[in-house]
Amino acid sequence: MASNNIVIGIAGSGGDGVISAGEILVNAASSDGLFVFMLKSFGAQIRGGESSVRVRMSSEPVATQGDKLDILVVFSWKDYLKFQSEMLLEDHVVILSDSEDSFPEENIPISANKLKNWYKVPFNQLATDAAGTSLAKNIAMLGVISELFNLPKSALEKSVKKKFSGKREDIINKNLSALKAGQNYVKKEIEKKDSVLFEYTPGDPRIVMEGNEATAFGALYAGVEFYAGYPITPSTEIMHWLSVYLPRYNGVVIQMEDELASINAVVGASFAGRKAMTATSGPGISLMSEGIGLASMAELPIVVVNVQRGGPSTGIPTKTEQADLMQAIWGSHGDSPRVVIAPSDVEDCFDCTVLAFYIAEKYQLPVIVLSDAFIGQRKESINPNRFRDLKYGFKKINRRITPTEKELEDYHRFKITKNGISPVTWPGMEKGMYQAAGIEHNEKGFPSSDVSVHARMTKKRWEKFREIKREFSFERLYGPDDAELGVIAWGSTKGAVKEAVARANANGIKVQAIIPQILYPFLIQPFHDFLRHKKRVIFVEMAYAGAFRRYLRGFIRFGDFGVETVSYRQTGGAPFTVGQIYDKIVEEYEKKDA
Amino acid sequence: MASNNIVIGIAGSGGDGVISAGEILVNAASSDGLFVFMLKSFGAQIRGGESSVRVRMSSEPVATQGDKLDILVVFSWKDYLKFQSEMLLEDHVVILSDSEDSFPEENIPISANKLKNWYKVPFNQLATDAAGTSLAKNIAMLGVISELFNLPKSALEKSVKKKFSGKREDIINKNLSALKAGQNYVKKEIEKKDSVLFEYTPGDPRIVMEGNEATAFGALYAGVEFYAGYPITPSTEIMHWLSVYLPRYNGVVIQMEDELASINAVVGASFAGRKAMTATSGPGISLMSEGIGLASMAELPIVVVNVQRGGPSTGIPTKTEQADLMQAIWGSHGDSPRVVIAPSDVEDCFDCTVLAFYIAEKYQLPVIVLSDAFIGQRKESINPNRFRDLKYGFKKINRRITPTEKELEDYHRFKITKNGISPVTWPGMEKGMYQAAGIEHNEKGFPSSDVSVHARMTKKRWEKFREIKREFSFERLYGPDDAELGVIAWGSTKGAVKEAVARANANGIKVQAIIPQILYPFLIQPFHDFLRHKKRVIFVEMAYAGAFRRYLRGFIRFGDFGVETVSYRQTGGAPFTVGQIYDKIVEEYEKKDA
Amino acid sequence: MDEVKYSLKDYKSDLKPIWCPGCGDYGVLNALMQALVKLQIPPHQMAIVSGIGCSSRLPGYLNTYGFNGIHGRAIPLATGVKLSNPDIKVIAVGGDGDGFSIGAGHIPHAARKNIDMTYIVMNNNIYGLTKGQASPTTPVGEQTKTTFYGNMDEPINPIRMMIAYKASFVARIFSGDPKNAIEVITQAIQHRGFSFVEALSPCPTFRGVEQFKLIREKVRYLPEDYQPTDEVRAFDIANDNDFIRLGVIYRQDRPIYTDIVRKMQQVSEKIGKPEILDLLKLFEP
Amino acid sequence: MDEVKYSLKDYKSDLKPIWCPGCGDYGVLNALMQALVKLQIPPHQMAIVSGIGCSSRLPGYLNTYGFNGIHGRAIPLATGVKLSNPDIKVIAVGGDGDGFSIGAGHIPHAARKNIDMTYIVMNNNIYGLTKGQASPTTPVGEQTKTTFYGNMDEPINPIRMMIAYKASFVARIFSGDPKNAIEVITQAIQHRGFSFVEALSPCPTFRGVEQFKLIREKVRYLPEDYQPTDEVRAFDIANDNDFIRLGVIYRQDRPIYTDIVRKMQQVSEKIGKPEILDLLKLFEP
Ligand SMILES: Cc1ncc(C[n+]2csc(CCOP(=O)(O)OP(=O)(O)O)c2C)c(N)n1
Ligand SMILES: Cc1ncc(C[n+]2csc(CCOP(=O)(O)OP(=O)(O)O)c2C)c(N)n1
Ligand code: SF4
Ligand code: SF4
Ligand SMILES: [Mg+2]
Ligand SMILES: [Mg+2]
Repeated sequence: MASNNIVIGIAGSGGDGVISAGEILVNAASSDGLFVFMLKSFGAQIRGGESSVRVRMSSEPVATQGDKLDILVVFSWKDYLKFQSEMLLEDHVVILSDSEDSFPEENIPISANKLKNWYKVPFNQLATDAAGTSLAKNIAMLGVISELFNLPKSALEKSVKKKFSGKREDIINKNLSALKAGQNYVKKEIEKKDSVLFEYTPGDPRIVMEGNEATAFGALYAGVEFYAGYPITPSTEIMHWLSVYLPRYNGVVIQMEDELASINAVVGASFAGRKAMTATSGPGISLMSEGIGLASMAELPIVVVNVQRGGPSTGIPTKTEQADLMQAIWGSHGDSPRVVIAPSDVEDCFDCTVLAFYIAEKYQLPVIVLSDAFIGQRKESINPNRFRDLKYGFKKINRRITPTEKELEDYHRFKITKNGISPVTWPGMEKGMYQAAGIEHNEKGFPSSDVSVHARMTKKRWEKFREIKREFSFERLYGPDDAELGVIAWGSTKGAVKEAVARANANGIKVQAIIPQILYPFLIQPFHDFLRHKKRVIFVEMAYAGAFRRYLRGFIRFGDFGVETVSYRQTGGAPFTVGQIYDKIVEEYEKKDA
Repeated sequence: MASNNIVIGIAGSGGDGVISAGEILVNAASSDGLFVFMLKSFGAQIRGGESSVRVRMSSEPVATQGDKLDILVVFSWKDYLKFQSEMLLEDHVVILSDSEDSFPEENIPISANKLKNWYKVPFNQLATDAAGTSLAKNIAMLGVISELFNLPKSALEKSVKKKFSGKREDIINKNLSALKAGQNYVKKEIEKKDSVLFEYTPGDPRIVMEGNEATAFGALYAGVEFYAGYPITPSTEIMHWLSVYLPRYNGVVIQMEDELASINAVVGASFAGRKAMTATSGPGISLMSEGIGLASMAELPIVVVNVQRGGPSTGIPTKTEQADLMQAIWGSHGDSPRVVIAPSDVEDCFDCTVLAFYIAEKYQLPVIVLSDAFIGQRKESINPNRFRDLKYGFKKINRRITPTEKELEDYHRFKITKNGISPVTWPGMEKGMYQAAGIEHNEKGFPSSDVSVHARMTKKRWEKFREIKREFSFERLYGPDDAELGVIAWGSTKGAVKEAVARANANGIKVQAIIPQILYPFLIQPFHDFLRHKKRVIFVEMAYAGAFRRYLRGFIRFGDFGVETVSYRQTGGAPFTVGQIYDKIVEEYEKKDA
Repeated sequence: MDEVKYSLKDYKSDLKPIWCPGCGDYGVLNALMQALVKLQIPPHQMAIVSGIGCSSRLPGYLNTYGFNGIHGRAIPLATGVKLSNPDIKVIAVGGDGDGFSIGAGHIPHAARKNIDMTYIVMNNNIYGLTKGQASPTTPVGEQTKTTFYGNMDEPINPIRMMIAYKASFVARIFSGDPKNAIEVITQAIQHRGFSFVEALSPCPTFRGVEQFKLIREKVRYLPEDYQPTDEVRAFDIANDNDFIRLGVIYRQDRPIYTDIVRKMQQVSEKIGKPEILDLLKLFEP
Repeated sequence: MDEVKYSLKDYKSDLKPIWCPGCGDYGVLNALMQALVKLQIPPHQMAIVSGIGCSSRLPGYLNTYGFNGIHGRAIPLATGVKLSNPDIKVIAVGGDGDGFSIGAGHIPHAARKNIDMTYIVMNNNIYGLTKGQASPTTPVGEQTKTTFYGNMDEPINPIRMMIAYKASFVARIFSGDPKNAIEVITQAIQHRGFSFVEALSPCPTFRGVEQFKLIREKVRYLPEDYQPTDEVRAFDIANDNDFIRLGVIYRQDRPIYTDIVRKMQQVSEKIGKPEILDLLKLFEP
């Protein structure tokens, strides 16, 4: 079977080099210009536990990891078992397993028809023979599959070299030998069955990024100057990355003692005039709720990234979920305005972070970027040129507005203006001294518990929303406008929704999806437009309680459009498959005449 | 003007004994069986600042503080000015001011027609002459007004005695003399104008409680055994009260270092089998969001009282607001079930706290009691017999269910059951050892990051909601069922809504209000019943962002009932007046044919 | 303690530790279990409470009541348990990050209140579970995932802090010295009051296998004549400049919180303990 | 400091303090303003940062940049300000509750990192703003709104804690001794690094007017020959058994955080500082 779209899964133990193999594969494919998507998955053990990787490569754009594997590589069946539910197999799957694995064959929980293309390969042996160490078995494996399935071969060689660059020459060579040995093994031992054969034409190289890297890079691009944070899975890569690169641009990265300290340091930095941010996840974001409210009240721009994970409480730190939406919007006590933006893929992590700084600085309020583990920790290949001409480009993200000389003569830091935005000073500016405060205050910044002051200042703080709603709209629609069936989703479910919608329309099932980027304030017009032809809408979210559904209904009177709504949701952990969404679309589509 | 319903306001400085006077008045009225409502208000200064009190007394039940004052007592006009917006005056108002106050008459910001009944009384002089100290001027003042307006006189004497009980005999006598002196002053100096005259028949004495006291008392009644907290206005009285009385019943009250510690200590105590609670406000509740999520995950009963105050951030600690609703429901990261209950007056603080323990223990989850400063810190007179026969009476609030001997043989702490409730053990029980955890876990309690375990356990934790929705309903309706205009409100706005609805119906404006007590899970049936005849509904809330409106719309498809909705809201600080709500009702009523 | 009712296997749970090979926490777990065998505390009379971290997984490996709470809050969680049931032996455990970074604000208060619990911090000078960031005890200069240019923060000295907090029992053990560790943990659990044990517990995965050796070289027992009752002397010897001292560095006997609470309850009861509804009298006008 | 450019009125804001008559915080405010006059720090080059409490109102009474933040977080807030602009003089102020109770977790970290700021805690042994509950420095036995049966918690010793934290400047003043207070605050602000000043600042409203007298009786200056450079000696003299010592109890010169950060930035820049978009190279496969 020839294919320009292939999904490869690899499972093994810590020492098997599963993740490295996946990365080399991704790099090779990307340097040949392919579209690549890579997901990692680990057990709870820090070292030596099971790990798996899934790589999808295609000559067409891909939006998901692919529902099922075309190729499965198993270093150890015992480890594979831990991932079985996450690694479903196509019927035509080709399986390669380590011939030295002693796992009893009769216990392999895979149906016979899927086992028909099963090769047992002596990965260890190949590595030891070629490289003198079984450590190279992952490379030998890459040799095997590249030969067997026609994966990018010369690019693979380049990627192996790059992987070991900085190492001794002979190490590089040994690994190259292992690669070769794998390829030769196929040529010699395996009578090529073209059950799966990858076909593609190389193109311009693409770059490879993880979502968290894209977020960190986006922050740097937007001119972040101060980062304070506390490590927490699955967000820490953002801090790791910035701690290397931000100091180069005179920025500061500080690891604080906890998230309370982080958010308050960020607010302090913003008070001092800096573009400031933090990133965290679940428990950390809960701890930050008070500090985020402080930024609302003191009208200081801050960017807070929440890379969502499985909850509640400590939950499942390494897995994904979308259950923090309402908390992002309403999570602090009091009427505390903040903007919430949700990236939907790796590129969008970059875009949303840049946008977050733009909005935070312009409107002087906290902006929450609601990412999740699924996008934060996966790799995607990206066209490097897309960064060259961006709407909220570097030059366009100005710092918050400062007062004129004249305004400084009788400076009112919290001056009530039409759009709620007032010019701001910071320490060091000769005029314009003022007191920032979390306590209610008047336009001057002096504390006040006067009821009418509270009313006026609250209104002022929320007026910004009106302006934001004027400034932004969005158009993230997939499928024909006149479809009567609609899908509304957000964040990382975009990929599966997009592919499912495409598949459905290809199959004559008319459906359209809409995926907002700015979630709060609620930009209603695009939804109203979207609903014009709809009769039935499916809400898709990766969370049990159905907060997204409630949220949408709180703002959109679906009844007025005569639209029936259906909630499709599941708890987090494993992201939706395209098939799940597709089936739901078909199910609801068929109801349309019922 | 004869009246059986009178509103008295008193304003002065710290040393003037304004609050004491109000309390004595309240006690006197209550011991004569009157219905009483008292609100205090202070400036930001801790000592010596301005303070005011407003006492409403009536021989009919009262639900609010009364919109305007029938009687205003001013010890110092300067202080009164600070409260002017909170102390509106009836046109027939009678004003008594200290004749020694040097405030320039022309600066008194009260329209001439209201100043027509203005007496300048030498309060100081009366006190010094009768009691030898100007400290008794507040008592002299009580003498004056009791004589002038026919307030409960012998009860007042009793209350003065009680106030100073424990003091030296001569102090009591001096104060009684001051009271007399005030009364004699009126007889001698004031030609009685019956512009306002209070008329009533004494009845059985009523007791006097503040909302926070009622909450604390409710907790004790429900069998609370452990309280950990951190002081914060306007909730601290709950802790003050319990720290005196809980130890008597072998309970523990501990002041922790912060709210993070408080909530975790409460969770620890619950793990140890105790009925445990904490109380806090705004900033404190934000800090507790992580810990509340832990209780959701570990399925441990806890009660958290949030006495809401003005926000966001530090906001206005001494004033009321209703802007924490969505945070109560969605404030922790992840899908974290908790029940939210809102008391609507002082008695209801008691009832809701008792109910909170009932639900928490039965369903093993956190219950948030969403009170606010307006109910927490006001005094109301209450029929003491109402506590004798209560639905969730003492005996009925069982502790959480424990496993049977048989279940202990292979104990699964988090056993999946039909209603999500599993029997629970605690340290000290010989069998039944288990690990509680904030991390996702299987039925045994062992950590698991398995996607299907997460799905099953999440479902289990939320199944409880289904059962709660089955167990509870509510019927808090005011006005005729067939009214086409409706009002939906919650919490402390009940009083004003209730009186406004009564007034409207009395004036031929048909309107019905509904006030839920359990806010989350959402008990939908009563609303559906309520909406049957409605054409238009007003949402009333004391918060700017309109969270309650969004919340209701998230659950109720008003469109399906053909119901128009209108949001009526204002920022916190001063509670709604009856007049405001009434006017809104009229306004919307008149639109009905538009 | 004549009869040995409980043996090691009674304290061991069905969970197999998932710590890395060579992790110091194995040694601490073993020492703790040995101490429990020595003390013969009935498993159901114990609550082992922790925060989040590799080390905080320890409660799961014991067959007692346990609570794997949230990051940094083991101490208040343990406080709630202890005050609710003074008969339960409460042991809080966790890492250097859990205790001294995010949890730092709780320790002084449990210590000064002398809440009767044992607190064992497995100090590996790193954040293990989150895969290698600097902790408050990471040495200056060290490169970690968050300190690319070398850690710049002066590490804390936990022992000195505890002495300043008036903790009534302050000790240090090394996971590589089981004999001493068992002995000290035993004493810590026996101590009435807040007892703190810093367990040097290497993390070969993120601090390298040398960490074990480096610690081994630097640890010393206390001088033979050392008396752990003088707080100033204790503060002095805890300086860590030349050696890292193992053993009980400071101890003091003073009233424990639960005893004081009990006394307070008795005083309070004497004032009067009416039927709850009779308290309504308090609200009579 | 020849030219006196800024006088008291330049540092005074338009807000009139609303502290109670006799509150110790007046004295601290005055001493601070006098110190600023001595140091002639331009008001716009200063940020006074606080938490919540009566004492935390202080920034509002000064005509500088100020931030009245949230309860317990003055130190991290101040850290953010300082690291963002090392030229700004940052002074954090607050109460004993704000600093030692809810804020306790932040102090060790600002201290060990030696973040260049001055932290003045107005210790009145009570929660003033919330109207009289026990604080971490309330004496044992005291009746407060939350300790009806008398406070049972051993108070902390802030000076000892700070020394254990490696704070590089640790001092104590008394609001009733302005001369010493001005001198010590001046030194604290001049100190490069984290300087801590405990200001004994009575609360007549909730601790009674005697508090002032009791403190007056117990305070003593340090011995004439006292050298504040030996941490063990400092820890010893901070015992508070007989006297409460006023003055600079400990000081040490060590690198400050912002200098280290600057150095790190320089090292980092040397590695390379390409145009931001050129960093895309990092992601090439
Ligand atoms: C509120 C919160 N912040 C951050 C985390 C992420 N986190 C989990 S464990 C840990 C630190 C672990 O270090 P340590 O306490 O020293 O334990 P070790 O793993 O080294 O034994 C962190 C930062 C969390 N779970 N919760
Ligand atoms: C998170 C949070 N918890 C509690 C409070 C309430 N609160 C305000 S000030 C204060 C303590 C004040 O004591 P202290 O810091 O000693 O200052 P003082 O008033 O005595 O000067 C408390 C508990 C708050 N504002 N925020
Ligand atoms: S990462 Fe370190 S601390 Fe964690 S289990 Fe492995 S060796 Fe132990
Ligand atoms: S309450 Fe105490 S600390 Fe607060 S202003 Fe008054 S005297 Fe000062
Ligand atoms: Mg550690
Ligand atoms: Mg104080």
